[in-house]
Amino acid sequence: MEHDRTIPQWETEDTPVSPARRGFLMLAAASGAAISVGRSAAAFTDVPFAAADLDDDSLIGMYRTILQIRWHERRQADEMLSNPDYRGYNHFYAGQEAVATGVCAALRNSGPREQLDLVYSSHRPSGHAIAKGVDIPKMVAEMDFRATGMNGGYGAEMHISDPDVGFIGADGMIGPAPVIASGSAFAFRARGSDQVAVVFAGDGNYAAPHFHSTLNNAKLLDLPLIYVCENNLYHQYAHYSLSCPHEDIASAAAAYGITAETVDGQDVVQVYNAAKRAVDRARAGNGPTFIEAKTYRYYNHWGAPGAKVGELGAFGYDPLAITHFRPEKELRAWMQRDPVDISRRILADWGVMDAARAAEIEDEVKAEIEAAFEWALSQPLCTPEDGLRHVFAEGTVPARQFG
Amino acid sequence: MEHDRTIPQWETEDTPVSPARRGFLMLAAASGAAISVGRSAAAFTDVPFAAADLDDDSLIGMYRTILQIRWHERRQADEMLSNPDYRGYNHFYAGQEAVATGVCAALRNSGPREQLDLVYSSHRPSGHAIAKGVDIPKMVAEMDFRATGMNGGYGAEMHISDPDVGFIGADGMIGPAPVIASGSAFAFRARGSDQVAVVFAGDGNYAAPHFHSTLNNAKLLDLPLIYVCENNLYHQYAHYSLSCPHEDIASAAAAYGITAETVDGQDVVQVYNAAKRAVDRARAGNGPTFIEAKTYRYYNHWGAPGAKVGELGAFGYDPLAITHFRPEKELRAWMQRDPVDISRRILADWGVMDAARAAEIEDEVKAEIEAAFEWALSQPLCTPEDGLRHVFAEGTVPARQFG
Amino acid sequence: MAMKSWMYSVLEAVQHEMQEDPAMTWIFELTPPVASNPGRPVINLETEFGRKRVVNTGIDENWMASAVLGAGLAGSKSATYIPYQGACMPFEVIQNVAGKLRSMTGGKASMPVVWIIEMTGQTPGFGGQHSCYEEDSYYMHIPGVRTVIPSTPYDAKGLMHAAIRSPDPVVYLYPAGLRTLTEDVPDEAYEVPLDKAAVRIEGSDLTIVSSGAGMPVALEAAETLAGEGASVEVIDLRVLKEMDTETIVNSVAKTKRLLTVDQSYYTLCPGAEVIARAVENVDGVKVKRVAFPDAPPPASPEMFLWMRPGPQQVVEAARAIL
Amino acid sequence: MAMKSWMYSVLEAVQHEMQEDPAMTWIFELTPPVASNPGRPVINLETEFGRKRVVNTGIDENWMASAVLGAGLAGSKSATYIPYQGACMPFEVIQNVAGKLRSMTGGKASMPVVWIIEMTGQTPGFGGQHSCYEEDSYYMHIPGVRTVIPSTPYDAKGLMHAAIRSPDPVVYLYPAGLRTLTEDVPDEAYEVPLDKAAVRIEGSDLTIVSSGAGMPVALEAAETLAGEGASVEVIDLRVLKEMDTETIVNSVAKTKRLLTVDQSYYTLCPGAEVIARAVENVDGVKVKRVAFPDAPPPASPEMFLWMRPGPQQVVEAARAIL
Ligand SMILES: Cc1ncc(C[n+]2csc(CCOP(=O)(O)OP(=O)(O)O)c2C)c(N)n1
Ligand SMILES: Cc1ncc(C[n+]2csc(CCOP(=O)(O)OP(=O)(O)O)c2C)c(N)n1
Ligand SMILES: [Mg+2]
Ligand SMILES: [Mg+2]
Repeated sequence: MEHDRTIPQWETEDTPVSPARRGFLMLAAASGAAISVGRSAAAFTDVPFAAADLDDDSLIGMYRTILQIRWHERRQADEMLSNPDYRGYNHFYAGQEAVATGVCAALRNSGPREQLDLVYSSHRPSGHAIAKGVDIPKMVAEMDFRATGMNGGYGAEMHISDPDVGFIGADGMIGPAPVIASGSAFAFRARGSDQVAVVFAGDGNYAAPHFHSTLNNAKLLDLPLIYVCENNLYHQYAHYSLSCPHEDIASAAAAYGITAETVDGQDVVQVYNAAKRAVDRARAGNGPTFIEAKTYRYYNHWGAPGAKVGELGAFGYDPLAITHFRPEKELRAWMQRDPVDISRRILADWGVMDAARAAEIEDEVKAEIEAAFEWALSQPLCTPEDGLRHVFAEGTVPARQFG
Repeated sequence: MEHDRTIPQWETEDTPVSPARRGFLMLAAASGAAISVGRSAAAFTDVPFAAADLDDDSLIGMYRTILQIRWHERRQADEMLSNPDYRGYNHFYAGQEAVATGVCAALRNSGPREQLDLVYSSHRPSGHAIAKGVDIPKMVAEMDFRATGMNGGYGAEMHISDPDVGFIGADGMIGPAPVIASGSAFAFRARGSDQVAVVFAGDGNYAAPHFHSTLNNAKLLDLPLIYVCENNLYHQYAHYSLSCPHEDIASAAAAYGITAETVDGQDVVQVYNAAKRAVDRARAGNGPTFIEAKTYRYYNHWGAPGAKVGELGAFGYDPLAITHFRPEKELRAWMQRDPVDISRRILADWGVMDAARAAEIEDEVKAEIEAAFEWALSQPLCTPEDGLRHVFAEGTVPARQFG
Repeated sequence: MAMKSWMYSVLEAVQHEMQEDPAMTWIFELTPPVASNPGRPVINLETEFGRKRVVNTGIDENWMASAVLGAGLAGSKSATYIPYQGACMPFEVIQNVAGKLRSMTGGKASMPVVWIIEMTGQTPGFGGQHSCYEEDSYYMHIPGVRTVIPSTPYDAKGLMHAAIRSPDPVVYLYPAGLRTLTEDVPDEAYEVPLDKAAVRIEGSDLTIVSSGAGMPVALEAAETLAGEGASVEVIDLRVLKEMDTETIVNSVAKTKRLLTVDQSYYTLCPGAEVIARAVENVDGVKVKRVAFPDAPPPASPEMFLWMRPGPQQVVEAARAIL
Repeated sequence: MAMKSWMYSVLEAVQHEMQEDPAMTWIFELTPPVASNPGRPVINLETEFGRKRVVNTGIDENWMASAVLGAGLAGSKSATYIPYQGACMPFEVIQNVAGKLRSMTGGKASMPVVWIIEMTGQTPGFGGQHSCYEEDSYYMHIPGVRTVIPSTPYDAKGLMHAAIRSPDPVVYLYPAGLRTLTEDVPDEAYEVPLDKAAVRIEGSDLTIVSSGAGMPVALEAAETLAGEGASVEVIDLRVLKEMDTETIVNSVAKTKRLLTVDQSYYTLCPGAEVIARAVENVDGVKVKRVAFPDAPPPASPEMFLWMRPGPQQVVEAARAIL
C-alpha cells in the first residue's frame, strides 16, 4: 500500500490542458492545480472537449445544479443545528457536487420513461438526485418523513427515488446497486434501446464481491453501463488503501478490458467530458465505461439533528468537522479546490457569465431552496396505518402487532 | 472474446526449456510441444528447477500418485459400468492428474495438525484427495456410502475430507471455497505459523463474486494462500470464454498485484516447480500466488452408475466420451499430452526409472487400487438412525419425520 | 390440451410471455431453456429469442438474480433460472433489496421479475448442499416478495404466467424432484392466482397441509388413510407468501385435526406457520407436524431415506391424531 | 462485578478468550473493537492483540464470515462482527457451508467460530434495510449452526464465552437496540449455556415467550399485567437453535395460555415455532401472536412506531386470552 495518505498530490507537469471555448484556460493555473489523474487517465488531447461545445444555458445549468446541491445541504445543516422539530438526516455530498452534476448533465433526464437514462445512487444520494432532476421540494419533504414527500415518507434520505426522471434511487447498501444497474443495462441492450444505466458508487464499493460481478458481466455482454466510482478516499473511518491494493481504482476496471479513466472530480468540465464520452460509447453499442472521479467530502460521513455548532464531530460548514482519521491539512487542501469555485471560474473565463450573474444565480438558488424547505416542512406527517401499504402493488398487508 | 476454441496452441518458439537433472530434455520435443503459457508466465530461466533437485523417491512418488489417481478412476468407471450394486459417482479427474500431484508434492502432508498445509478442493476432489495423501480404501468406501468410509457415508464424493492429512476437503459449491481458504491463510499468518493454504478451483470459479474477495483480501493481508486455478477450458457445458474476458485467468489475479503464472498443467514438473516457488514465497511471508494450470478433462463433467460402455455420453475411457460442446479434435489433441506419459517420459529421461520399473510401479498401483475396492465394497452400509448424529459436536438431534 | 411434462409446461408459459413482450429477458446458467414433449414442438428460448434476450454468462447466481431485478426496474419483464446449488446465493438481494424496494420508494419501484429457484430433487446419495430442501422457509419470511411453490405441471404453468405478469417480484420455487410429473395441461395461457391455496381432496376428519415436494407424499398418505375409512382433506399451500390463511382455517375449523407435512427442516418449516395460524384462529385443534429433522441430509441413502418423510410416516402421524 | 454496558460485557469475554488463546482472531468492519465503561480500563482488541490477529479490510461481510470459518477450520478460534447492513451478506456460506460441514464430513470438520450478527436498533426514521428485524428467522432455520440471541448484558457475556469455546459454529445475533442496557456483570469468565431458555418471571396464568429486542417489551407488558393481578410467566428464548422446547412446554402445560412477542415479521417469526411446539405437546392451549406485520419497516416514525409491537399491544393481546 504505497498510497499517499496525507494530501492529494498536485502535479503540474501532466495537468490536462483544456483548449478553451472562448479563450484558453489552464485549469491548473486557475485552480492551483488539477489533481493527479494517474496513469490510467485518458489522453485528454485526443478527444473533443465536449463541454466547450455546450450552449451557455447548459453550462450555466451545471453551475446552478452544483449550487442547488450545495445550498440544499447548507440549508438542511442549518435545520439540523437549530430546529428542534426537524428530523431529517443526510449523508452530505458537499465537496463532491461536480461529480453528480457533470455526469448527469450528459444524460437524458426527461421525456418518456422508455427513453430516460437511469441513475442508481448510493447511500449518499441527495446530490445525485438533484443532478438527475428530481423535484427538490418533494425530496426535502421526503427527507423529513412527510406524507407528500417524494416517496410518501416510506424511504427517507437513503431510499429516495423518482423513476419519472430516471432516478432509480438511493441504495443504503454497499454492494448490490452496481450489479442491479448492470441488469438495467442488460435490459436496454436486449430491447435495442439506446438508454444507458449509470451507477454512482464510493471507493468503499470496490471491496464488495459485487464489484467483480458488475464489471465482469458488463464486459462480457458489452453493456451500456457507466460505473462512476466516487473515490473520496474514505469509507466511513477507513482510508481506501485499507481495502484496495490499487492506487487508481480505475485500474481494477481496466483489467477487465473496460475503458476506464480517472478524472478530477472537482472539475465539472472534466467530469462532463468523461461522462459524455462514456454515454456516446454506450449509446453506440460499444459497451461499458468506468470513471473514477477523485474527490472529497467536506463533512462527516453522516449528519443528523442534535449536533451542536462548532463542536468537534459536528458537521458544521465552518468550523470544519475534522475527526482524527482525516488529517486537517488534507481536508483544507481539498477545500482549496472547491467545485463551486472551479465551475464559477471556468464559466467566467469562458465568458459565459460574469461575477454579477454568478451572484445572481446563487441568490436565485438560495431562494429556491428556501422555498423548498418552507413548503416541505409544512407538509403533513404520515398516517400510521399507511405502513401496511406498498408492500405489494395492490392492497395492504394485515396488521400483526396487535396479536 | 478472441479465445481459440478448437485446440490448444502448440508454440515451439517460447517453449520453456528445462535444464535436465541428469541430462538435458526439451519437453517440447518429447511431448510434441508444451502448451502456450501466455504472457504472464514466469521466466523459467530465472528460477531454480526445483523438481530436478528432488531425490528419486520423491520423483517416483509423483509418478505413482498420478497413476493412483488415474487407476482409481478407471477402476471406479469399470465398477459403474458393470456392477449393478455399485452406487458411487465421480467428477472424474483423468487428464488433470499432474496438477494435483505437482501441487501437493510441494506441501506438508503429514505430521502434527498444526504444521500441515491445508488443501481446499473443489467439486472434482478425488485427484486432490489422493495427491494430498488420504487413505484410498477409506475414500473408495466413502464414495460408495459405507459406514466405515472416510466420512462415515455422510459426505460421499463431493464432500470427502480428511483433516489428518490437511485435506480440508471437497466443496460441492462454486464460489465459497477460495474465500474460506483465505481465512485459513489468515489464521496461519495471525498465529505466526509457516503453514500455507491451497485452494483448487476451476475456471468456472472465476466468475463467482467470491473470486474478487479472495484475491483482494489475500493481497491486502499478504496471506500465505496459493490459488490453483485448474483451467480445463469448460465449466459444465460452457467454454470459459463465455464467463471470462481474459485469455489467461492468471492475468485477472496479476491485476491485484498478486504473483501469478500460467503453467502447463499436463507436466507435473512444471506444476511442481510453480507450486514450490509459491510455497517458498508463502512460508517466507511474501504473500499469495495464483497458479493457472492449463489442463483438460478426458471424461464428461460427471459420471455415475447406469451409463453403458460405448454409448455416446458414457464416460468410458475408450471409446471416448465426446459431447457436442467439446470438439473431438480438441479432446484428442489434449490426450496426446497425457500427464501419465509425460511424467513417465521425464523420469526415464532423467534416468530415475526405466521402462521396466515404470511398468512395475503401474502394476503395484493397480494392485493397490484393486485391493482398495475389494476392501471398500465389502464394508457395511450406514445405520439409518446415525443420520441424526454429527449435526453438532455432541449428541444427536431429534427425529422429526414421524411427527 | 395434452399430457405435458413439468418443464415443458413452464417453458410454454415463458415462451408465450416472451412472444407477447419483445422486451422480456431470460438469464440462465446450467440449464439451457430447452424442453421437449412427445408430439409437441421443441421449445428453445435461446434460439427463438436470440442471445441478446436470453443470456448465459458465468456461475454467479447473485448476478443473475440482481440482473433480472435491474431489468425489471428498467421496465423489462425478466426471469432467471437459478440452479439449486446457487439457491441462496441471491438471498441477500432478494431479501434486502427486492423485497423492500416497493415499500422504500413509497410504491414507485415496480419489479415484474421472477426468480425460478430450483430446490434439489433430494436425490438420495448426494448429501449436504446437493440434497437439501430448506429454501421454502428462508424465502417465505421475506415481505414484499411473493413466494410460490407449485406441485403440479398445471399449476407450474399457470403460476408462471401469473408470476411474469405480476408487477411484484416473485420467488418461484421449483422442487426438482417433481420434474417427472406429467399431466394434461392446456396449450393456451392461463393464470393460477398468486394468493390461493388449493384443496386437493375434501374431507372432514383431518386436514393435511403440505406444499411442493411434500404434496405427492401427502396425497399418497391420504389415499392410504381413505382406504382405512378416514375422510382426509388435503391442502396444497401453493403460495407461501402471502399464505392463504382462510383456506387453512376453514378446513381446520371443520376437521379440528391438523397434520402438516414438510420436506424442509423441522424448525420453522412452513408447517410451523400453518399450525400457528390454525391455532390462533381455531380452538381445540389437535396438531402434528412431520418434517425433515434439523440435520443436513447425509449422503448415504440408508440414512437419508430414513430421515426424509415418506407416505408411511405421514399415515402413522395421522393415525395418532385421528 | 460492576455495572457494565452491553458492549463492554461482550468485549470483556472476547478479550479474555483472546488472552487465553494466542491463536484466536477477530475481524471487524465499521465498528472498531473498542469499549469503555465507567471506572474500568478501556478494551481495545486492535491495540492489545495487534493488526495480525485483529483485522479490518473492506466492506465485504461475506469475506469476513468466510474468513473466520476458514480460520476455524485451520484450528484457530475466530470471531467477526458483522454490521447490520451486511447481516445477510454471509447468509449462504453460513447456511450452506458452515451449517452442513460437520455433518458432510462425518464429524471431521470442527468450526470454533462466532459470527456476531448485528440487527438494527430498529431506530425510527431509517426504514427498510436500516430498520428491519428479521434475521432471527432466517438463521434459525439452519441446522448445524447454533443461533443465540441474548437480551441482557449478563447473558451477552456468558453466551459469548460459551460461543467462543464451542466447537460448533455460532450465529450470535445482537439486537443493537439493546446497546443501552447496563447491569451488574461479573468480571471473571462464565458461560451461559447454548441450549437453555430462561424463565425471567414465573407465573401461572399466561406464558409470554419472546427473545432479543422483544424482551424489554415483554417484560414491561408483564409488569403492567401483574399490576392488574395476572400471574404471567415470561420466557426469554435466548437460544433459537436448538430451541429449548422443554422450558416452553413445561410452562404452557401449566398456564394453558401462550402469547408470543416478536419484532420479526409475522410469517415464520420465532413465535410461530414456539406456538407449533407448544400445541404439538400440550392440548387445549389458547394462543396469540404479536409480531411486526409482513411489511418492510417504513422510515416515517409515525408509521414505523405504530407497526412495531410495543408493551401496550402486548398487554392488550394478553388480556384477550386471559
Ligand atoms: C453491505 C453494507 N455494509 C456496510 C454498510 C455501512 N456503510 C454505509 S456507508 C459505508 C461506507 C461507504 O463508503 P464509500 O463507498 O466510500 O462511500 P462514501 O461514504 O465515501 O460516499 C458503509 C461501510 C452498508 N451500508 N452496507
Ligand atoms: C454456486 C454453484 N452454482 C452452480 C453449481 C453447479 N456446478 C457444479 S460444477 C460446475 C462447473 C464448474 O466448472 P469449473 O469450475 O470449471 O470446474 P470443472 O468442472 O471444469 O472442474 C457447476 C456450474 C455449483 N456447484 N455451485
Ligand atoms: Mg468513500
Ligand atoms: Mg473447468
